[in-house]
Amino acid sequence: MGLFSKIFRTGIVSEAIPSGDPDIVHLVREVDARSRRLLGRALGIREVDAGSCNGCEIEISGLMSPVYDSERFGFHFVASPRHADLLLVTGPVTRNMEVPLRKTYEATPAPKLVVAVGDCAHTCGVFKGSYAVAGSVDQIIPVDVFVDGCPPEPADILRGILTALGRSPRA
Amino acid sequence: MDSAFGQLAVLGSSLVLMCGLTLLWRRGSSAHIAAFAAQSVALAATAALIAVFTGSRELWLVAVAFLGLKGVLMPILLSRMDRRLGGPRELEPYVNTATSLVIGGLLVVLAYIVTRPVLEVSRLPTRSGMPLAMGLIFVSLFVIISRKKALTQVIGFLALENGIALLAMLGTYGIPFIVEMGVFLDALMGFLVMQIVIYRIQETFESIDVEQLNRLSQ
Amino acid sequence: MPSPAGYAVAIAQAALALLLAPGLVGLIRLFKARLQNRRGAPVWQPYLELRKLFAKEVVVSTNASWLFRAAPFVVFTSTVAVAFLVPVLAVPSPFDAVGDLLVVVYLLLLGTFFLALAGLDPGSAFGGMGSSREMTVAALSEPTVALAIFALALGAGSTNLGQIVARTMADPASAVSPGYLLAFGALFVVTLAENGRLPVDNPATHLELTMIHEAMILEYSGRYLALIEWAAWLKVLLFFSLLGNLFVPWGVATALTPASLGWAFATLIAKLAVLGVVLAVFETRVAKLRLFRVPELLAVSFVLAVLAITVSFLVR
Amino acid sequence: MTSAALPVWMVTSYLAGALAACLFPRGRLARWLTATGAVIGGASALALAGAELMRSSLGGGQEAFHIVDPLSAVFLAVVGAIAIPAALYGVGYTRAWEGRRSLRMPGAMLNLFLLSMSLVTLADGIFWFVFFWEGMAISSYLLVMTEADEPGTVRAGNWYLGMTQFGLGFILAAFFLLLPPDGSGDFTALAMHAQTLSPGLRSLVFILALIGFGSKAGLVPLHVWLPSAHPAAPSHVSALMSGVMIKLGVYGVLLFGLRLLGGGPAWWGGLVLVLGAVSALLGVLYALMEHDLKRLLAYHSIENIGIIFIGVGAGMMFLGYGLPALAVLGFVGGLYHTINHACFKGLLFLGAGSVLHATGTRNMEEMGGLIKRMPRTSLFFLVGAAAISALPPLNGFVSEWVVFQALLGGSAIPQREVAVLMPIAVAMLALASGLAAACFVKAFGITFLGIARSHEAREAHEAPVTMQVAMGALALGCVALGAVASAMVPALGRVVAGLAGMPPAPATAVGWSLGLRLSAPGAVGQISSLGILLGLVLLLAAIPVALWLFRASRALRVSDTWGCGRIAQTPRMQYTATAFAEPLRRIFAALYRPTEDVSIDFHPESRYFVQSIAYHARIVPWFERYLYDPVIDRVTAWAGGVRAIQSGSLHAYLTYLVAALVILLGLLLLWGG
Repeated sequence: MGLFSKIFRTGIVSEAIPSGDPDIVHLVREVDARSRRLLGRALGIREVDAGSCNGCEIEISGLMSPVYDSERFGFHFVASPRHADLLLVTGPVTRNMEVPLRKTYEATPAPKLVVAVGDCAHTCGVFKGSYAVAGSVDQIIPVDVFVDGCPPEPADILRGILTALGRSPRA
Repeated sequence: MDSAFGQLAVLGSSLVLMCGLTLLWRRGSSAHIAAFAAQSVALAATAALIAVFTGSRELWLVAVAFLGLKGVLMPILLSRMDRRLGGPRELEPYVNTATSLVIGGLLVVLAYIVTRPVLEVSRLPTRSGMPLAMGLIFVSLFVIISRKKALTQVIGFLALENGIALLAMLGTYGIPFIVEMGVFLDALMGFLVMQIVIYRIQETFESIDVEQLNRLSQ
Repeated sequence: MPSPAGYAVAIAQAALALLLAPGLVGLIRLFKARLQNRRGAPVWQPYLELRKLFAKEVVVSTNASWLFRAAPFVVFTSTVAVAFLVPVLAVPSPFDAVGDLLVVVYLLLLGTFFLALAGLDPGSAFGGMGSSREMTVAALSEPTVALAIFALALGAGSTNLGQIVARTMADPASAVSPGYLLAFGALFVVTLAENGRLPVDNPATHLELTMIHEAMILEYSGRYLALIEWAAWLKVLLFFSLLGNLFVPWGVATALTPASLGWAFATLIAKLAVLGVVLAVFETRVAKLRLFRVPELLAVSFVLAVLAITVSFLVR
Repeated sequence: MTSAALPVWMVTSYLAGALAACLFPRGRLARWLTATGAVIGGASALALAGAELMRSSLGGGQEAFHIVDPLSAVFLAVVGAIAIPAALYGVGYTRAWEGRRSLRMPGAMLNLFLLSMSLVTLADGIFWFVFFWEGMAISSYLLVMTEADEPGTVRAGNWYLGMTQFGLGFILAAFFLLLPPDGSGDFTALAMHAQTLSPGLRSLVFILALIGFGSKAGLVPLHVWLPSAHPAAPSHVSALMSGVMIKLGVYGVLLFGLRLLGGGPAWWGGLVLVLGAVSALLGVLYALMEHDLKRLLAYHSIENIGIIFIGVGAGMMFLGYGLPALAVLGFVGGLYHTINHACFKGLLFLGAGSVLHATGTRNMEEMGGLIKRMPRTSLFFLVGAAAISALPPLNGFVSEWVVFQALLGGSAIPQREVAVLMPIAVAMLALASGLAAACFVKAFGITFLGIARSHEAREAHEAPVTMQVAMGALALGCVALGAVASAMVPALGRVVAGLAGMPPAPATAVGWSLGLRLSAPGAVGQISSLGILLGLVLLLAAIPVALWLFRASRALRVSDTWGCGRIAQTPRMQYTATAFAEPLRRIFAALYRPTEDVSIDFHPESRYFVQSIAYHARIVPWFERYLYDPVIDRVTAWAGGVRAIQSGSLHAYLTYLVAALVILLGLLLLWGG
């Protein structure tokens, strides 16, 4: 019973998403209206770690926490790209992850979006030029939105996804 | 009126029995102690129920005694013992959990068959609970046989006592208070003796896994 | 006795069940979100998901055969067929004579059977794992279901759902009889197991190795996935209706008047909401069991069913 | 042609088929001639049984042959109905033998096997019954030994012969005890005489008969021959053995229990019920561990025989308690399941035969992906798998439903401590059918779905047309037998009625419309299998229409199986049959007592690199090891002792002969005088 009394004492802790720094989120491609309408309120997210240091993953796991609560926007993380509408890719794409990333993209049914999270995904970050790195995410699969930061905050990642969907953070 | 009484008595008895079956299901000592406490409370409630319908003042006393002694005091003693003994929380029983649960279910059916002759002559509205009380006695015996940990066996022993008390209440509308107290004190004595024995076992073997006693024969 | 109105109501209640099912799941998710101190998605979120899935492309494995494509239809069909048999709003339904409680159970098994086959079809390791586990759980929960049916049929003298409901309404005391309560407990555990809820399976898991139901459908996408998900949600609603209407039948319409149907609808929503809260609270409280502890849980439900039989059948 | 000519047709065509096989042992003509004999024979048997069933159910008409009573007609119909597709299937199946094996023995024996099975059901006296029973045993033994060059066949044949003779001993003993003083072996005379026997003796007769026929039916613990003998036979013979021959064990129990002894105390039924429930559960549990497709099916025969005996046992119990209405329900459930099992098990064995034909192996771990290579066979096998898993609306479900209903009626039994058996049987039956579904997901999924696991499976070919037609007919039968439940149940009710004083009008009242309504006291249920079938078909058709109406997307793309982005998918990444059954193997470890050994070959340079891993998992064959092996050891030891008298000298043998003669004469003098 202690559990439930604590739940009731705590109450809802989800916070509104602040508008934040506009330089962090880069929209690469405009998403068409039909996809926006379909995916805007019901989005399955598949997270792909293409070789990141796991810093971004720690922030991404914050999305599901009560504070950021991505579910209120209709997002949920799914277990298979077949169920996904959006790939959340992190890290510079290493040579070993190049084919798996392509395969994941291929396995995802259309219409689909790609959001690349973190500086590494955009520019390969400190791993740039390494023999083990195949390139940034957009060199492997088409990217819709980049979210910069090392690592980006959960709120920024949420803003990135919302931007990809053409939605404002206020919702 | 009688039928509602009967139904409620059966309901109480099944709750008492289900707490007994929980001993077969759960593994942790604390869960066993909690199950025993819940069982005692259900037993007290059943006693109170019979007291209400029969207007027996003595049974009220019994109910209060059950609640206080078995529902509160005993669990506290048991928890203290558990803390003092420490050791592994879980032990694999002789018979695996799923099988023992199925055996428990069959024991209840057996109890029904055993009590069948009594049921046929009894006209008490509470008679339908008697097979369940008998079932609890069987199940408690099974707990004592099949579990390795001494503490669980003690709890099984106490549940057995609960079963006897329940059977007596349902069958005769309550044993006289004095008798019940005698039985209870008996059980308490047994408990204390077992407690001492268990501490001894632990000191000697550094474990309360009763399987260790096998070493005595070697 | 079956009148055109009777058929209309029977078909309408099946359609209603189909339409309400996503809402029920949305409600459970919302309750669970709130219990996690989250705001959570709106109740209608599952409808949006369905709309999305129906509009999406389907990706099928190169190894998959026609069975993979047929399975979602079979699963959906068998579940919807059950919706025609389960008393959601009104009894007796003209379809009551078509199938009884045993038919309900085995129709659901039909869906499970095909879904498990579909899990094996693309040749993925996850699918096989899910199928194996799903069939294990389904097989082990079967005896409990059969005994619970036995207990219910004893009271009503029939396995037909309409009869059971009618009988309980005629004799309200039987609903609180220990036999019914124990059978309710047994069926509640089976509901958890059959619908892949905690502590048997976690509907929100992302880890393939812990999955049961989800692992079988990892290969599905688009409209096929939509059909399977919808069928799974409908199954939750049907189990809830069974729990609600068989054991607490008040509110179920026995006459086809608008007033009684309206009242039946209101009580149905209330029952579903209550059971949804119970499920959410329960799922918040318990942790998922290891796969090999699941038989123990099912053994508990089996013992409950045995007790239900003992109490209601033997002690009379 | 009058129906009186049918028995003649039946016998003649079977014999002609056998003769043809002897005369033309090779070539296409031989295969067709043998099959034609069997098909015509089967058709005549079916027609004969049908005529009798019509007569008995419609009443009136004249009794064409008093030798056929309704009960034997049911079993005769089963023999005939499965004989036709099995013989047809044989045409295609035996083509592979061309040039390797002569068709003489198998062709002749197939016809003789069918003939003796048909005539067993028609026999009306001890002599002919035992004669044909033995004919059936010998011909089927020879059929099992057809592929004696395959490993394990001889051993299987020995087991089979041993068990069947063991059973025959008990059957003979049972008949012997029933024999009236005048020595008339007529069944009617036997039945009359049985009424005069003491209850103890009657029970002894029943127990003897139960052991004898139970060993033929494959009741646990007398089932051990079945899983080895059925798979060893050619597949169309397996279908006949599993689908038909073991049912004659059921016939035998019914013959003794109802016709000859006229019912008995309730504990007979209780015994049958318990044996049935145990067989049902153990059969399916052992089937789950089996990865040889035909052995798996053979274990399922044990399961289904168990279900049949649950129905029969419940019926006998109700009869013992004077509840004829419920008793009819139990027997009807048992008989209905007998027919259904013949249909779907025949189908499944034929399907397994096609797989064997196409891949040359029975090991499921080497199959996979056959649904693409053999689309029709796999569809038919799927129908059979769904039917045996008791999935509505197919026939297996309907008969299990009737058995369930009979058991639910158990509350009417006045003696509550006995009535407890009923819910326990319900639970065991439910568990068995759930596990059967799991097992057939394994059997179908591993064999036909996924990616081919071996070269043979990749190169598999669809079965010849004759084989497909045979399987298709049985698959249709599975659907049809389920759909016509509302006609089958009352018809079977009338078959049972009249036996052992059960009410002539079956108490299972019936709505002829769509539904089937059972209303025995204590058990009332109503279903309409036709309604379920139609409903499912309609709904199934409605979904694509609805999808089209609501403009659901129709885009479809073919891509790799999702495997977490791994580079290549190989067949070895799939779940295997062993892996599929692993959870259940662990859960029922107390029964299986599994042993596993894993041996890993490491790379010589480093233990971090593995060259190969061998994994063996075995289960303890409980009955063989603890029940049969000790007995066999004892017998072998004893036989070794007896060898001492084998001196090899002719004089010694003559001495034995003379000694035996003297002793016999002495005995005669002692008693005769």
